[in-house]
Amino acid sequence: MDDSTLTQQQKLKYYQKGTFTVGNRLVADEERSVQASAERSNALTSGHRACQGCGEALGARYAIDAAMRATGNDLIAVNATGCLEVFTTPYPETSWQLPWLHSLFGNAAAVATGVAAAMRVKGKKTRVVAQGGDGGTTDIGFQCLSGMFERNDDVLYICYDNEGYMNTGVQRSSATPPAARTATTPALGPEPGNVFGTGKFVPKIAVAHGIPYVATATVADLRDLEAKVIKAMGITGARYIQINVPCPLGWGAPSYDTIKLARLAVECGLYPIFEAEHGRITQSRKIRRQVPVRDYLILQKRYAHLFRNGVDDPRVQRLQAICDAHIEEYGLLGDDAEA
Amino acid sequence: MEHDFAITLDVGTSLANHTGTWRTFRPDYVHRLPPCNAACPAGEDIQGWLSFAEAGEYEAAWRALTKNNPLPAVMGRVCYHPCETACNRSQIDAAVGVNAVERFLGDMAIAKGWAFAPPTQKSGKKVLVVGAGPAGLSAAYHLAMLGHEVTLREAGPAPGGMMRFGIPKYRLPRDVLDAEVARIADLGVRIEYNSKVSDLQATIKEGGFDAAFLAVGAHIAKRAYIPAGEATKILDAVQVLASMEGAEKPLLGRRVVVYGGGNTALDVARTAKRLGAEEAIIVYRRTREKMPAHDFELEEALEEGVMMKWLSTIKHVDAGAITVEKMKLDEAGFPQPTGEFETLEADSVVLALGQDVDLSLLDGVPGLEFSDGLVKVGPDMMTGAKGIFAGGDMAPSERTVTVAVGHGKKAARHIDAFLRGETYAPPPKHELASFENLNPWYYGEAPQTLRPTLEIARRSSTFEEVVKGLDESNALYEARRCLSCGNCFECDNCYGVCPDNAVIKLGAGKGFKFNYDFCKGCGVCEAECPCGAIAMAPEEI
Amino acid sequence: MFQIRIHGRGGQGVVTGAEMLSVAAFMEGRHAQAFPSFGSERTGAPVVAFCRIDDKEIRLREPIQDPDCLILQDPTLPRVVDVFSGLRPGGYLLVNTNKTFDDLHLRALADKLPPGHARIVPATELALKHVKRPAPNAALLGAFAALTGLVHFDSVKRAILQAFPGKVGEANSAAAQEAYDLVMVQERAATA
Amino acid sequence: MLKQMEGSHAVAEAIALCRPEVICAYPITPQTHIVEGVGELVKSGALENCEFINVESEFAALSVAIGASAAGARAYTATASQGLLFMAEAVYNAAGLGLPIVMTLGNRAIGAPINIWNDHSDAMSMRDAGWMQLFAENNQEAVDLHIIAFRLAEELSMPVMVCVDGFILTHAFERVDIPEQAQVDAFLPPYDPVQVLDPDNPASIGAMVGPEAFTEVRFLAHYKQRQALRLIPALSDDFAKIFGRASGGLLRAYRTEDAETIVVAMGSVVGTIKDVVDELRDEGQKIGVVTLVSYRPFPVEALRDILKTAKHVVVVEKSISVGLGGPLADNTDGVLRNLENRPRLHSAIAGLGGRPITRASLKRLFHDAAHAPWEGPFFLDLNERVVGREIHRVRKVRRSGSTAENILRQLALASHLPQE
Repeated sequence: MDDSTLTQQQKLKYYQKGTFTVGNRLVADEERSVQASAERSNALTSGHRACQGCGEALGARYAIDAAMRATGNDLIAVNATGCLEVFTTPYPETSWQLPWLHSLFGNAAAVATGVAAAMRVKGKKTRVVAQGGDGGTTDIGFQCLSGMFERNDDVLYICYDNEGYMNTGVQRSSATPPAARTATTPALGPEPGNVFGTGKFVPKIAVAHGIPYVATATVADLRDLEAKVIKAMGITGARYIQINVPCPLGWGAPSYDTIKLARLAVECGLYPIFEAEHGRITQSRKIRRQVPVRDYLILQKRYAHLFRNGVDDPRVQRLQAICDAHIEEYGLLGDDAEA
Repeated sequence: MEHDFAITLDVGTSLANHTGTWRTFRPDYVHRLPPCNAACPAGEDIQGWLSFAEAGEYEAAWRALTKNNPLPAVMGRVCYHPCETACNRSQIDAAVGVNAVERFLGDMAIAKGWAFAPPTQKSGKKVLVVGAGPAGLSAAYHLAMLGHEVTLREAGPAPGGMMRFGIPKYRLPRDVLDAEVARIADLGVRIEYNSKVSDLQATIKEGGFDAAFLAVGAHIAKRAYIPAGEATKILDAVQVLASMEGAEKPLLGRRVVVYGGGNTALDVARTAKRLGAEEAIIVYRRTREKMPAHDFELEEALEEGVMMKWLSTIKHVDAGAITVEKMKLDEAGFPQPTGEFETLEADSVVLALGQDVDLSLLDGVPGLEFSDGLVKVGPDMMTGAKGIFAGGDMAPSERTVTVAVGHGKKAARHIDAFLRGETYAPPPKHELASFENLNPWYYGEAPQTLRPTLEIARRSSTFEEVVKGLDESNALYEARRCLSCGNCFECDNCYGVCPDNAVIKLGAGKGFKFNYDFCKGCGVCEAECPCGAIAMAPEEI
Repeated sequence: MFQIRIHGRGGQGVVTGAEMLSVAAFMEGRHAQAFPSFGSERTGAPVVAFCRIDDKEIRLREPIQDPDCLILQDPTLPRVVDVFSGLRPGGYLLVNTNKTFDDLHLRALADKLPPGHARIVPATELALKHVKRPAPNAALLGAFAALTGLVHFDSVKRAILQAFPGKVGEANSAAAQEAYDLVMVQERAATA
Repeated sequence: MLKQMEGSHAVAEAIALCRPEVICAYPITPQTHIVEGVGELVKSGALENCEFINVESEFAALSVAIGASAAGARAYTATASQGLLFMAEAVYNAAGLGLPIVMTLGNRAIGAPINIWNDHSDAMSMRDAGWMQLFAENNQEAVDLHIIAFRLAEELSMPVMVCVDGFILTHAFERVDIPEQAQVDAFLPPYDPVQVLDPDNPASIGAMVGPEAFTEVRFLAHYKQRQALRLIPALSDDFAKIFGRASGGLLRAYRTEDAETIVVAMGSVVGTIKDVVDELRDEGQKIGVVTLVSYRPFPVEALRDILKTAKHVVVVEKSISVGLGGPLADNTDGVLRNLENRPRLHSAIAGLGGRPITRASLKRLFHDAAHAPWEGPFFLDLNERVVGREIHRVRKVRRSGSTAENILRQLALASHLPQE
């Protein structure tokens, strides 16, 4: 077999080992993930003070490194107040290796708009990423976010969704899932944990703005995440990516389970992964090995009250119903072109 | 750049903050023993050579393979591949087709004429190897590679031993065997055929050998006493299979009964079908589950029309018919007679009840010990006689080609040490890489490529090879199904998933190392390592 | 310093009138200050605007409490607002109406002023005629120039044209001209 | 070029002359005409190289300006009243980050009760935010202060708030000398940031600072404003050289040389006070007034130099620190504190929520300061009858309802009933 056949062979769908891993020594450099590269920018470098196994630290490096590659490192990041900001930039040390600005909790989207405007007026090609946690995005920063969307400002906003206010000690946010215990939704009373029927899913609200690009992603699927960030950086206008980033502290899970939890959240259907362009959902990432939501919940102390005395609380089934609804709504089962 | 005090910070300055001090558990890169390697009687580093194969580096793969086994093309056909039985992948979809890839590599080596690189230095020692079966060939090869002068003496007219005289052609074409033997000969091993060693001590003395490895095989068929009438035709399996190599094919008749439950019984039954028998019935006293033959071979035999008579013993053989007694298994699983009898038509009965060793060459050798007709050997394969080693079917073991090849290698290493006045100490074995050590998420669903098999119609009439080899795309696919259990395959997962960038990528082929200055010991790398090549251990405080 | 207070309703161009008047004065090299009665100006609500004219810098920021001239853009306002508050005894009164001071029951008030200091002008009618909109402010400014002589009509015209470039300005200017002429006729009649 | 124009439009033209690069607009009365004016200039192409962004709130307005400024653009926005409060967090942030943003504050009262008219409550609410705060006496000064503000902000890398009295100035048509572009260019060089978000020279701006360095950061901010005390007069001189007129400075004294009574005030009310001073001088009273242009930094020494010889200092201010009194009076008290022969301080709260400050009331006030001094804050033109009744009513009835509504009801009744 000559070389050309070999290359073609290697380009076959990759269901051999390495398919879902970060790297793959068997494919050409340009087909490898950003994170597999020894030359990745490490935009968020070592020495930061995130907890062990921090999903947000991981998600941020994944996303920003990908954006750095997509822009040839011509990138500025704006950060909302939150864990990410606190653990990366306590005086006198910063972990960021790109120009980075933190202003306030609720204004990252607007600050990024300002940076983008400055770049435009100065005729620079420098691109802007705004980033924040779910609190800074779906709650306090929502107005600025919506304004940025509506004006179609040239900003990619990345929300690292760890489903609560972890920086302040694990309080409920509008992204906290039903039944989850937080410091402000304790596992007490007739409806323990976060109340069913509350909260909001900002990616869909972003879609409703009709902006050029909206996606959800997960730290459990690096390649999908990177592809989305790189795609987003190829688009001008307002873009939104929400990345599910488990928080070992807030979720009450061992530090080593971070990626596993993110994976289970997707595989049970609780966290739908999809893409939308100009107001329409265009693609969803299919569930690969479906699991009942129970498998996901039972690993986390924030759901421990659902499994007391060896009996499953009926709320487990309510959560399963949410998963089932997601599966139907987003078409999460079936063949995935990428799988 | 000058900055505003405190509000603005120079990039990357957190590198001064060594978060490694937070760590209570420490990750380390480890090697675990892949179950395939652990299971391989020939001691092949299967995962090692697969890793070359999956990169398309076939020659490198073949060379890695032949470090332990000089007969990949043979092995790729006749090995019962315990590696595949052990393969962790079988818990995801199906075991990696190691055997098929091995055969692919062996065939490619023959086609491309790849040769072994002879050793640059000679030891000046001479070793006698007796028997050109798999154990002898293997030992000769390894000894030659270690620089020793090897003389291989074979009683028969051609090399291969039971590979030639026991395994049918449809399983092992003879040109393949010949090619691999020739390659060993090309290393400078002198092979003498039709040269039976009948007095070992004399031969050693005459030849000035410093050591000897005996692997004469087990060619004497075991007999069972079966009352037989006149004109009954009772043959033994060794005889039948060996005669297939000659010009005169054995005459078995239209209805053949084979007695026994091993692979040889199947070989005989399938051979009988190819020779034109209308019926080939295997009579076995126990059940399919208890049958020592490999299930896949039974399947192939059944496909070809071989019939099975389970839980039956032959009580009497007459002309044209046999009487069998039905058995039933007792609580311990042993067959017990029931007193029910049945008559089967049979033109011939072939006994496939096992073989014994011809130990006559050892007469007079002091210090030897025997047991059940076999030579006892130590863990170093040495017999009770100093400098005389033995292996293969003549030593106590499972009698397979692969085990024999393993014996040859093992003996060669000990002989080599012995010749240097040393003791060979095998490197310590790593902990087994169990399925629990893996993170199977990272392996895509990819069922085993079934090797193309000859259509049934053609099989029953010809001795064409039943199982075909893989083409390159199949072989590559199959190689890439390997999970690399227990050994890093540079998937970059640890490098990617570390929230603290505490994994240093050393470059292609060099793997990774941990940067303990920053590693907080979260354990994500270990959890997400697909192949179990990272272990967490408590930090010493 | 001469102080003018204009009363009207939201939508009648009260504030613009004061501003145009200040511009007219400015054009003559004088200092002028115009400002509204600071409120959320809704259509129909009573609105007041102010204008001060002086030959030196105007520093005073208080609302005009003792105007030298009162311009009433809407004669119905006295029923709801004390529009005449603080009008100086020697001051001027200009009322936009087709009626008479008697009709409006303002005769007594008009008579308190020096002769010729109170005039009526049908500014809305003129605006409808020329501008096709009931915006009496420009016409009233024309009448103001004629009544007080404080600014030249030419300056008023220029100020109008500056505020409303093009046809609208021309139309307003024509309305102002006609109002000016109407009042000048009365002035001449009075002095004759 | 002399123009008769609305104050807001004059400010808009001044802003345009300063060549801002990013302008954030969110409407709030009475600042709307300013951003509308600038918006027109951008949309028409008269102001080039400028991004005009219609944001969704004041909080976003200043946040966008923060981003733009940090990225090296000259950024401007304007607000008033509730708008300033809504952006309060960003106000502190811009100062903390040392971003030289210039913002116009069309001074307006803060609700509740909601009130769109002028006073200085809004500016006072942010006096400690770290911004420099300059108050315009008239629209000419409003124009000039904006030009000075950009230079001041950028030289010190510190934001500046230019306070322009809502309606009284923003909506007043008056004579303004709009400078030539060449003059402004000569005075105001292009923005050269002391730190900037730059991929070629990356840094992290806005780090978290703990107890180990926060005091120093705050000291340095204070130190910068202390530097501004010297820089502001220097810029005023520089301005005079280029533009041919004096403007800005820390403060201005009017007829204070031999004054026994000196009034201290800020913003447009000073014009009225000057007229009153002239009248009283004509009547023989030794009175003068100090216009405070720079409220932050507070020119303690310069003010003390003027006030030290007075017998009475009357502070007239349009704000109330509820529970204390007038903040400007309180600050002025600090100025006088260590004088050997300290003048008596009289505090007057006037013009809240747009109540007109009349010459008549001021004359009475200044007279009373010398002849019938009072303690604490005096509320000019307070309707004592109304408050008396309301206090009485609240005492009597537990569920007394809204004070504001009750007062309005009283006033409405009063206007329909014959005077007592």
